[in-house]
Amino acid sequence: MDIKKYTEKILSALPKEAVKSVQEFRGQVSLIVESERIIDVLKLLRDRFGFRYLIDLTAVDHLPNEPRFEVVYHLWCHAEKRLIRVKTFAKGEPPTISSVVGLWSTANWHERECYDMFGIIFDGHPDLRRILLWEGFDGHPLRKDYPVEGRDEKRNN
Amino acid sequence: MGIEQSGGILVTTLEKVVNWARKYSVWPLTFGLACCAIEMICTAAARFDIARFGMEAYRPSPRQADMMIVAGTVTKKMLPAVLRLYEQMVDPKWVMVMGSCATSGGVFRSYAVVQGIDKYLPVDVYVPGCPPTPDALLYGVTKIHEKIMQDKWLTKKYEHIKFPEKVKS
Amino acid sequence: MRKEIIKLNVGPQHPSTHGVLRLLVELEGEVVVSCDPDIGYLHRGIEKLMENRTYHRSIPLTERVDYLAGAANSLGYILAVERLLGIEEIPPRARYIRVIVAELTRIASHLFWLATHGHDLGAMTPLFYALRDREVIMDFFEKWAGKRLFPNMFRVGGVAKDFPDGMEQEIRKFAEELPEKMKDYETLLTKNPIWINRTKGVGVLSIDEVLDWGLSGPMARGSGLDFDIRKVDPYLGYDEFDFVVPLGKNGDTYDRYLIRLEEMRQSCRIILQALDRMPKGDIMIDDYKVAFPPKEKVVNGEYLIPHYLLVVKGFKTPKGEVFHHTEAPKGELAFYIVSDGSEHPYRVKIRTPSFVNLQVISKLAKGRLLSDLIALIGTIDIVLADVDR
Amino acid sequence: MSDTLIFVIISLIKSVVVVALLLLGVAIGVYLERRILGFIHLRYGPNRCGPFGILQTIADGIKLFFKQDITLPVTERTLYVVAPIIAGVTALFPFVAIPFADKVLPDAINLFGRTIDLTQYSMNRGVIADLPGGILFILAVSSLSVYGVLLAGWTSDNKYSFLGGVRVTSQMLSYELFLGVSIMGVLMVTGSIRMTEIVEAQKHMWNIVYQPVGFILYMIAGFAEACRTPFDLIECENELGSGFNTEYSSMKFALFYLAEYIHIITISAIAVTLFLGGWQGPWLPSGLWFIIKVACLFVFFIWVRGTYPRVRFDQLMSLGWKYLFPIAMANLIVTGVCVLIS
Repeated sequence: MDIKKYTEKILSALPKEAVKSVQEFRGQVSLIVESERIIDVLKLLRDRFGFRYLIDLTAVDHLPNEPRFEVVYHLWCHAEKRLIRVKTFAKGEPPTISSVVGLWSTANWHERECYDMFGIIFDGHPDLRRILLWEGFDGHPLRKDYPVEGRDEKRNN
Repeated sequence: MGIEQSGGILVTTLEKVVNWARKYSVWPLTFGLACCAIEMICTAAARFDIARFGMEAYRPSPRQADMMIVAGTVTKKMLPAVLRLYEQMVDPKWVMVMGSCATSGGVFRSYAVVQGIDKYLPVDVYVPGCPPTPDALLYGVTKIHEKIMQDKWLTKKYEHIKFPEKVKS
Repeated sequence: MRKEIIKLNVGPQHPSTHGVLRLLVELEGEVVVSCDPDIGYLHRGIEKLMENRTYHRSIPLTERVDYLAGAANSLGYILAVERLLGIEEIPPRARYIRVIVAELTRIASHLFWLATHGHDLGAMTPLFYALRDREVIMDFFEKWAGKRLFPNMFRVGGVAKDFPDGMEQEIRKFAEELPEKMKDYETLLTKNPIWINRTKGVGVLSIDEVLDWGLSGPMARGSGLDFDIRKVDPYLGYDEFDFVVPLGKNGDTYDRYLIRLEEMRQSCRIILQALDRMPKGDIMIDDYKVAFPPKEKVVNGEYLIPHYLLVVKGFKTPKGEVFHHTEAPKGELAFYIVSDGSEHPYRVKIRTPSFVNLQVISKLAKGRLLSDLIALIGTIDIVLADVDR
Repeated sequence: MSDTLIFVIISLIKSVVVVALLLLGVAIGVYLERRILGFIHLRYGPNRCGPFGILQTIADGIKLFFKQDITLPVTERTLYVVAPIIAGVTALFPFVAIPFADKVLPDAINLFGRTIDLTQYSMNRGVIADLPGGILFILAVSSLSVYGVLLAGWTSDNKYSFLGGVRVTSQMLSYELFLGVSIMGVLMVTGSIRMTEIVEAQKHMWNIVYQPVGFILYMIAGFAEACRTPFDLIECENELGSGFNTEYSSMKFALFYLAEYIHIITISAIAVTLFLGGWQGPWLPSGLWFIIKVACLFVFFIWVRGTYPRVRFDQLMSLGWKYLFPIAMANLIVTGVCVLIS
């Protein structure tokens, strides 16, 4: 089954209003999903289509645009050997989105990293604190408005 | 006015003997930070064999170590631990900086990396490279040996330091 | 009797945390009640640095992510960039060189894992034997690239340099001899009753747990999950090679140990096959908008200007986003690159295997002894730069 | 001048000689260990310091002597300082009763016109004190050394040291017992607990022939008693950092280091005395035979260190109590039956 047909099959099963659009680039499909429905979509993909392996969870900062933070999930289906990318936006200030730790335990550290690096709040995360940087670090370094060399360069060095 | 006894043959001989002993018994701290630690382990392994210099006794406890090889990137999160380890070591102690990250931050000029550990620690020998080869590390070891042999810890004179004649109240 | 819990701080400087991992362990006697890893002591901000560099200038940074398998990391990155650019085909010789180097890196990484894992459990000698064999690979890299750990020779569209004369024979000799030399480890460890006691039944994972925790690499295959990206999503033409993906049954430390040993043998097979099929010829595509022209031709203005532009400005990529995963020695290594059409990547996410695999330790260590915790750190096969990036 | 004073002087001289030999033995032993481990690991080992690196241990010793000696502000300061001394001194005790040579002095000497019979108290023999209950004395004092380690672990105010101390206590307690049982067979065969008599009883045949199981059991227990690989759980650097001696530096650490190696020599010496015929041997002088045999066992300790991984703590305990102790008891019963029948 080629990628287009497979995507259509998935789309037909997903709730219509949940999926905003579908992108395809270099043979990889991205589903852009409403942030309120992200848990439903991921659960459906996991339970019905066998995307049981959450490869990666990350975020992208589109600074001038609004909503600013895009959260990206990469899922892998072991049975079909297929990759799918699900994207959504974290809205609000601070940006908030529901946590998927209930679906995959592996999301725990991924979400903590996203919180650490972007300041995205994952609603329902059991233990949301900084993971790579220390408590008390000023700012979220992977945001586009954070300088590479750090804000407190003079003070810290 | 300081220690100004020039010391006889006894003192200088003792100094030489102790320096000789220290030279051949530099026990490094088991302490690796990043990529350079791998090359440090390779130096300890069969081919380069740092044991020839009596240095295979890597001590896990800083109390018993003589030399700290800062092998790898020091991040700002790790810096307090590094400093603490240095303070826990007992005198006499030496610090060898291995690799460009620890020397100057190297390629990682970012918000998380300390741009050179020499801002915080008194460094004896720098070994450049990213990572330095084991040969380079061994060369650094011989430089440490030279430094130890020239260490006038017993006969050092402090005449050049001028103390005030009278401290005014 | 009053029970008291000891809070033990393992690391960040500890001989067996493989670097600067810190584990906050709560002990009841010798039994681990809870184990909370504290990572980030080697967080160097590589992802942020890459956003401000051209695509080519990021290659050395990616090699320093997993410093035990540097070439495997830059390979993953290069493949992701090539996918972003839409380069489908590179010259076959370059492809085989990439395969050989990737597999040599896998062997080197596994040998180092064997060395440290054995040393963690108190066996000193495997450390020296394994590093002896690893030195041969380091020699190959030094001869080829001038650098031992990080060859830094993969470029977009090929490799920067061909193997020097005679090196193919040397690699063949090494790949033929390594399975023989590995018998030393078998006699020292595989059948050693103490080793079996220390590793069997320690850190058992079922397939469901593997999927739940998102594990990959030998951690997943140890539990019997048939997941090797070289097989399920082939890249670099791995589907043309004949090799077996070893799978475990019990999902414990001993199975993972056997799997990594077997993977080294399989890597030797792949290397031999690649050497057999390797043709002579180009090692770089001739699209000088993205690929470096050959060094000896750069004196000529026709090649000098694209070379200059590539070095100084880099190349532009189409707008879009790609995700490419490869089978690194420690598991699934994935690069997710978002491009806004400029010379710099807009966002690079490195999905490193150690980061994901490490978080299962708090689950595995619970209720085990302190000594088992050390064995678990070894069996997960982490590299702290890989965890923290 | 009474005979007693002469005896005291002779004993003192012997003690000084034994201690000097032991310290020399430790120096050579450490050097040997590093070289032999190097040989096992396909590398050189120390070879820069003096010819073939022979002066390596001396350099280490001088360096440790001239290193800063810190005393941490711990709660039990006295015990913290005393612990290494206990460890270092008690390690020497068992050698009081171990016969290291046949006759080192004539039967009688003529001093100030008086003939003194040196066969009294075995003064002419190569043993500091030929105690009637020699082996019991050795068993008693060798278990004292655990106090040094235990106190060090407890008073260091360091959790790693503490865990090391806890481990050493339980390890010693369980293996002390079974060490005692494993040598009981020898005592049955010999019919004596005086060390010199045990050695002399092996004139024609070594005890290892009658007690092979006992010897193996004794060696396993010995490895545990000396805290060597595969039972070096108290200071295994991969788990506990440096173990009980984490907070000790300079000479305090050197004393622990010394005690560890004297322990190995003691364990080897007891094994030689009980099972391998002590100083008995043809052609060469008896003292030399003793040293050769001890050295061989010492090398065996190093060889095992280069070969085996480390056992886990619970496995160590279950190995001792569930397997080795019953075997030792069975060995004891079988020996008893054999002795009764013959």
